[in-house]
Amino acid sequence: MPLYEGIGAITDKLVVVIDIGAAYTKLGFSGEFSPRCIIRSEVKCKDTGRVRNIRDYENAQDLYDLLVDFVHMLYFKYALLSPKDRPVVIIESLLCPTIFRETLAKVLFCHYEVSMMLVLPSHLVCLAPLAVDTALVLDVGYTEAIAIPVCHGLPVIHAWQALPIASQAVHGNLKTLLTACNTGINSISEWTIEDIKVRCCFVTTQKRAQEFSKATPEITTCLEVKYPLEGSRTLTIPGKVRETVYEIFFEEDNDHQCMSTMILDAILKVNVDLRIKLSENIVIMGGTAMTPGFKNRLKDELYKQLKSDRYSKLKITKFKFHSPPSKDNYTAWLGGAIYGCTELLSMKGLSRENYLKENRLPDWANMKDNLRTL
Amino acid sequence: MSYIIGSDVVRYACTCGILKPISKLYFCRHCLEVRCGFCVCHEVDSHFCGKCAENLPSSEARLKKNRCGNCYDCPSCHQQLTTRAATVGPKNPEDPKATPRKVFYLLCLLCRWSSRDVGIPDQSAVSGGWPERENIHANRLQEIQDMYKGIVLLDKQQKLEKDKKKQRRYMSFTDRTGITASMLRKRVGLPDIPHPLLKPKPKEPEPAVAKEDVEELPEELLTKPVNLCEVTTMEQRLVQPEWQPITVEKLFPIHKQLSVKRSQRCRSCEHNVSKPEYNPNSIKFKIQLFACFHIPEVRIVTVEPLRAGKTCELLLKFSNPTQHQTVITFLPVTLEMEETKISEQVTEDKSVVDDYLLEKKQPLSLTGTGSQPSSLLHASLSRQPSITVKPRPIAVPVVADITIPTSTFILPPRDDAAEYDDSGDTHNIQDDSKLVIWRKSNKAVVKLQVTPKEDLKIGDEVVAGFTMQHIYVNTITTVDNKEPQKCEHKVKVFVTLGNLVGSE
Amino acid sequence: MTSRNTIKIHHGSIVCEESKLRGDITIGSNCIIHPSAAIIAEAGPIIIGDCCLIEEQAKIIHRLPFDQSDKENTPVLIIGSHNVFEVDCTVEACKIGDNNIFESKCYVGNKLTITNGCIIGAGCRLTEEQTLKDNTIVYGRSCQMREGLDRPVPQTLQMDTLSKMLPNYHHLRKPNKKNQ
Amino acid sequence: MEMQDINYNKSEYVETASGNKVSRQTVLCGSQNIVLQGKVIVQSDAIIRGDLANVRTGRYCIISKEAVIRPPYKKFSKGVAFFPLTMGDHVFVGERSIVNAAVVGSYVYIGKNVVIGRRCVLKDCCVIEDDTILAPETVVPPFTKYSGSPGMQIGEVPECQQDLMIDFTRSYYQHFVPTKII
Repeated sequence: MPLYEGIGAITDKLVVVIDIGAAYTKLGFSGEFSPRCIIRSEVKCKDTGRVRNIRDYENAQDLYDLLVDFVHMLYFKYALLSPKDRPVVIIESLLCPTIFRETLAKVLFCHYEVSMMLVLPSHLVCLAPLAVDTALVLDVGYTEAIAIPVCHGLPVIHAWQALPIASQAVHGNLKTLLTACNTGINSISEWTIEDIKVRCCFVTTQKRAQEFSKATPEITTCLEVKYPLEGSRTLTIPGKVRETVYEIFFEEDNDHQCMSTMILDAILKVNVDLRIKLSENIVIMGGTAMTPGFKNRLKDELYKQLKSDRYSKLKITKFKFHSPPSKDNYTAWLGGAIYGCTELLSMKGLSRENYLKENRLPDWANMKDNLRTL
Repeated sequence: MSYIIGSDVVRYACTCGILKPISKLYFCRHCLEVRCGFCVCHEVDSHFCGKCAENLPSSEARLKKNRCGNCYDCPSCHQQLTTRAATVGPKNPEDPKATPRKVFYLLCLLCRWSSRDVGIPDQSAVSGGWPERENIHANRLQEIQDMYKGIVLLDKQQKLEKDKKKQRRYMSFTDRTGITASMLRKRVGLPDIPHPLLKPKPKEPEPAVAKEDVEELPEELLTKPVNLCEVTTMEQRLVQPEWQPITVEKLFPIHKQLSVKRSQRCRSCEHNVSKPEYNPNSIKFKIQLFACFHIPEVRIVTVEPLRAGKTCELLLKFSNPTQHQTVITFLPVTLEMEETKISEQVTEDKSVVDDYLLEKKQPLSLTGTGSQPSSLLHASLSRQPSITVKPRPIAVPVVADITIPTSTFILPPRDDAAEYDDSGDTHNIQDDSKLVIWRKSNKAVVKLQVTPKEDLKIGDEVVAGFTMQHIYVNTITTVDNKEPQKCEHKVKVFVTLGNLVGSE
Repeated sequence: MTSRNTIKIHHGSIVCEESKLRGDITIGSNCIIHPSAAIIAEAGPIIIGDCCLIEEQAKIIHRLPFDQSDKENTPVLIIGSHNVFEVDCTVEACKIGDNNIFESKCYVGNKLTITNGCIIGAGCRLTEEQTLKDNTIVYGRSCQMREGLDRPVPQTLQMDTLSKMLPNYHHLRKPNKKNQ
Repeated sequence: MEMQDINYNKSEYVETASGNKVSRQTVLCGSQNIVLQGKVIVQSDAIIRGDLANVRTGRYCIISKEAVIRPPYKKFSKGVAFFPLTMGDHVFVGERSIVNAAVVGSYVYIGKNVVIGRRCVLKDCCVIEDDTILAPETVVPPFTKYSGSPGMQIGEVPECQQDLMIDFTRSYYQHFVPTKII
């Protein structure tokens, strides 16, 4: 019976699609429209019992061990199938460190013996659910926000913009702001901070933000929240903190960079005749982009920046935003799932034989050529 | 018992170089090597639901997206939901004869979330028929997916055709498939009739259109107080990736995720080292080559206070789990060579690739040469031989020397009946009385001398190691060998003796 | 404080002799107190309403916070009716309404006021000064709270069964008060 | 580590013909409804509620100090009934743990200060770590390790758990010896 069943099961491919993010990992199967699970990218260390994020590795060996445990969990707890001799689609950021992707490839090919691996850049594949091929993609994740224009299915890599303003920065800022009105904030885990952020905080409107930046704001803040903590104490989250914790996204840093300038600078770096098209095709993804008010504020900030001299040469009058048929935190995964069910996998995927011959992963410079045919 | 609670004080070195307690090791009888969870190949054996213990064939598990059809998890606290019955009185209170109707709802016994909380109507059957939600974008996404499939397929066909053209210079017009017929029509200049088997090209979905408006900030966030009880947490959102509800009234029961039974396979000989029975409730195994059934177990009985540079006495208890007598010989542990390797690795910081040189095994591909298989179907049909990863050096700081005794000792076979026999039979074994100080049935306590190194500081953890050689009787019968084979097997054992105390 | 025990048990209550009752305690009618439950009225009298179920190892302690212990008039701990105290819970709350459930191994500090229909989940530890709103459900390691739709169903059915079974196995304290 | 002897005061414990060692300081309600199959240790201040329903343990079970074994109730439309609690062989119940389960399988390890909710089913060879709170009616599959509040599966136990538990409970019983009077 098992053999017969086996034949039945493989007539259509079962391709696992994994997007290992800095904070959360999205896992599912190709051809499906949402990931099966979104879990934290962390594993429990077997020796110490400590929970570690897989990006907090010490060296390649350490990362290898972390990834072995993590991929084991992905396959045997969530995907529930043997990785051996099966293909896999990995979605990665274009700025993924070489050591990470090389080690991941080694884990998948050598330890788990996957038959084939297709690596797709997140900024490109996120356009698949929209069926467009030219857009400006802004990914606001955990460690950084990355803006890359994609023109005719080709990421314009030289125009990339990245800033470390994403949820990790918000967590740090929230911690600092809360210290003023609460004690013992430092002992609070990052996940609690995240929970406070998610449940209490939002991105305020531009008008209110400008008022707050004045010496004496003439508005009433939103109401404060009492956040109970493990039954023994209560944190006070003042209204102003709730509204302004995300302001670090829109305050220009020493290089006059912020979330809105990233988009405009990225547009500036591409050919003139593509600029209008990009500004009218903006795709925002990443978990942080799901914050209430974020997109609205970003739009307002873009128009505000447009008025400044820096961007006067951009002949842009309006911005248009896409709303992908997904939640923002798995848009890239969804793109990967769409690509994963096409023949692209067998055409462009890296097979185990070839990997063992070369012992390296082709990097995206080659990959983009492959994808140009789309 | 330290395997269940407490830390692992006696660890064995696996062939792959990782140290594990004996309870987590396997012993491959075919290679006569120790294996562990890290270096074996794990395979999914069967799917089952952990709550109702129902076995699902893998095809059905796939169909149900690895979730149980009947059991649900609480969307609020992720515990198992139970079905509760309630009686609904007759609709017409004036008609007392109408029997009360039984209805069912789902209830979480931890956080008391119930399907009634979110307005899911009660069901009339126990097994539910609970409403399922659909992805609202499904139709559009299906269209897009088909479009991409079509594009890539076309691309592939063009490529194939190009290759074909190179190979074949002329074609036959005599076949009846109709493909050549259309070719002929083309040549003659007649309009092509579409082949009945070729589907008309699907209408391509329109690309999405961007809009100027984006989601506004909800006004009530500014004015209304936040009731934390009504806002979902991150965990609550992420267990429903498709919907990620923000408020608790959008929480929906979740089908329980299935679990799997796994079997383990040795990567060098492709034999199973562990294979569980199919029944989810069974704790029996079809194949169980656990190390604790084959390799003598070492336990620390006592150790004298450890002082730097001072020799102290260590008592170890050995027990033979097999049905055959064995002889134990102590050998020094050889770590020096490997230790230099570690330091090299640290100092030179070589690229990752060099560290894990792969030992490739014979034919890697069964399907053909290095060219990629045209479809993934073939690749998954047959099991490819495993790749073995080169063992890593053993990473343990051995900071104490064990004086290796020259004499050996015998461990009689395990006798389950002896558990109930209190007469102390000693098998009349002539022992080196300096080494063996106690023995009973298949167990013996030996005395060893251990010397922590001079340069240790007070409080440092003291680890010592030795190589244990034991006679292993292999009962596997092959065509050539009908008789059990005796062989000597060596395994490195490391004992964590505790912390160094002050010198007198 | 009185060292003498004054225990008043209203009619219909089943109080096992092996329970530990200290101080001035009034137990309403139709209550069930399992063996080795402890009710300790240290800082003042405890008045327990009707139909309360107190399981083994449960501890109801009337003890004042340190900063209030020097008050002149002795406060009374009033516990409403239909409350359930499960195995090994420790309840020191200063006021308890009706229809609450204190699950196994929960701890409720003496700065809390429990209203009605609350469920303190197993193993939850509440110490901070607060008043739990009606129908609050506390659960989990970090004492998450949610609001229930309704009060929990009273355990009258279980108590009916218990009141038939317990007298067969245990020595009981005699009710010494008639119902008014 | 080899297990050390656990000494007890000989006068405190009663040893039955089948080898059960039961402390005199326990609360065994309805003792006629409690069946201990043999070589079972019940330590001081443990409570076994045989008065509510039958309690049946297998061989080599260890009920630690202040643990509570309590048959669960089930609600029906007509009333409440208490259901028997059965426990398999080679089960360890840690100190101050409350077992309100319907079934505890064999070779089960329950840590200290654990709450096993009403009508839980613990299958064979599972481990419940210290301070775990299992929600009522939870089913714990074989070879899993549960921990936390509410209890969730955090890992797996070694495949040879059965032999480990047999060895553990047996040596516990063998090392549970009266203090030698010198």
